[in-house]
Amino acid sequence: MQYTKRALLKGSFALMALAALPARLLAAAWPEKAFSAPEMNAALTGLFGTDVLTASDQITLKAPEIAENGAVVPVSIKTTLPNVESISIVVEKNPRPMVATFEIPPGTLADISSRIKMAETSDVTAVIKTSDGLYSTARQVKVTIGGCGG
Amino acid sequence: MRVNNMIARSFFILMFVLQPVVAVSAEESKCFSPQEQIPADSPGNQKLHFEQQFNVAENLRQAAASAGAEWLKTESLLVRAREEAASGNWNQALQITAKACQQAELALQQAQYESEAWKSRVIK
Amino acid sequence: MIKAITAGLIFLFTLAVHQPAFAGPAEDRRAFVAYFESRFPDIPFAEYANGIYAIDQDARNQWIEIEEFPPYEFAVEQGESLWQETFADGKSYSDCFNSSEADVRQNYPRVDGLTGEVITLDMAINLCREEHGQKSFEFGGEEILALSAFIAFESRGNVFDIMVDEDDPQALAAYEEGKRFYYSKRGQLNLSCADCHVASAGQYVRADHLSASLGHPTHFPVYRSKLGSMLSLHQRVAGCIRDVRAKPFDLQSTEYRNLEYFLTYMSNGLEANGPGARK
Amino acid sequence: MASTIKVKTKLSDDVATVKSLMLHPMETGSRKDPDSGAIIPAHHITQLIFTNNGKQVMVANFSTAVSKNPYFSFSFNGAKAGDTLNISWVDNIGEKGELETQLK
Repeated sequence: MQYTKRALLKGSFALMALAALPARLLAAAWPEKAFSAPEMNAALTGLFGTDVLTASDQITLKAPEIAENGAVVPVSIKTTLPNVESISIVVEKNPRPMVATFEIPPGTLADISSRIKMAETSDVTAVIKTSDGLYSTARQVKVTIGGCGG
Repeated sequence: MRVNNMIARSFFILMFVLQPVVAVSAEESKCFSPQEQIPADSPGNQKLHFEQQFNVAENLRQAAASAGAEWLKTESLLVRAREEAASGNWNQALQITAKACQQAELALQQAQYESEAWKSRVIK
Repeated sequence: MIKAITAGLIFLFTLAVHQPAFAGPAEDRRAFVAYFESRFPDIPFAEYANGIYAIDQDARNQWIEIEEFPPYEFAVEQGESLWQETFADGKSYSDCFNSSEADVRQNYPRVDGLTGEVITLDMAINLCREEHGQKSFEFGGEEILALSAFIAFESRGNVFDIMVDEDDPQALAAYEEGKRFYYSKRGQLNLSCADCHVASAGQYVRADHLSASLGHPTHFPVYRSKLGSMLSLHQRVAGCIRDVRAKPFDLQSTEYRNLEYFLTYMSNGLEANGPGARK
Repeated sequence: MASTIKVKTKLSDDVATVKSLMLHPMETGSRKDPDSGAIIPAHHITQLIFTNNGKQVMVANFSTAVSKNPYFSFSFNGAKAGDTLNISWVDNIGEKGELETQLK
């Protein structure tokens, strides 16, 4: 697939056509409420029904101290907590803090990596949902205005 | 001491000798100073004034371009100056032209200086 | 006495005439490499092929993460299928490059024996197309970037050995022009390539470290995260020119090709390791 | 047409590590077209689903804040050589991508 301007235009027409359909037909379980929330608390409540997190040192969150580029920040999360149901990445200062959430069925390891966008310097929070609650750890990632770069 | 005096004196004389020449060439290709007052009489006069300055700036820009030394915004400044002139904002138009003109002049000086100066920077 | 002076003058004159041979490309390169070796004594020579990641450890870690699965792989894949194109006359790129493996990155740029022009890889791709009746690609466009990414990928590990024939006045002139471009200050900021990437290499420009010039061309084209797309060496140079607030030249202009010739010659001995991933 | 998904898998004992890369613009919906100044509508993957021999092993839900050309990696137990790994994504405007591969 090539993302030329034409493809984008085509995409926006498709969007108009699909706008009439109920959103759940597009992505059944996509947690829209959490993803559209403009604040971290609302984003957490939208996904988990609560924004109460318990800090845990059994979560390893790997992220750079200073992001080379806010558009591509490598993030890895793993945990030794038992009975993990999901892992979520939250960036407090993003316009919409909920970045991604990963459902972990039994047999899948609680160990994921991805690359995310950060609008500005912010805490990155890893939220682990287990069968008995929400656990988290956070670390700050600095996003700077680049010089010339690469 | 005497030698220094001689050099100073000959330099002084040289300046006198050269002055008329410099003045003539500067008349043709000197950039308009943004501080200079613009004649506020008839619009026709202002247009003439602008076109004159614009030509000076554009010629200098082209000279800088052919020396491979044009600066980033000189051309777009001149485009803006034209736009301002088209809507009769002569003061604006002249000020922007003066800025572009100064850029072109400096770019040319830079190129002339660099034609030798780069050699001193080669890692040895 | 007069004879002796004349002889002395002739001797000096001869020296002067032969001066270029003493400060020729080979001598330039030795001095260039020696500069960086004394500037960064802990960085092994081969590491310069990694650009800024030879110098900046925190950035290097992020780069390694990206290299886990670099986005340029899509371009390499696209380039591979483009490489397999058969032209209208039954020929293909292999015929132009004398290689079915596409492992030719390290041979570019080179100077054309007839025209004396510097031929870059991107230019060679288009020359090949034109020769076989195909429409040439737009420089900086998706196809040529994909093809050059594939060729770079297939050439990984091959060592650059760019030739500047000191008996070929055209090659020498192109080299000298590139060198002049490299060391000349330009733009409103009055900076030369060397000001940033020699004298200030490793230092901060706002929040970035400046890369060393040694190794600059080895990893191009690159996937630029900032743009989310591939970028050619000339596009990157144009970015620098703009950053010093000078008007950039056209991609594949004589200016950029000569500069690439000089820069790549300076990086002789380093491995071709493109395509790269950059912030 | 080449797939919009690239995958690399590694088996060690019965643990499969899956690394995947999707070709997708991941438009945030707040970026402007540099030429026209018009806002480029949001266009992003919403869900990325992995199944192994038909069993769901991962569902990843993405917002627009996952980087362009998204990368995602994870591991799961109970895998063996020859298993069929299926990867599929769907985005907010209903476009889809899919890839099937054998674990080895």
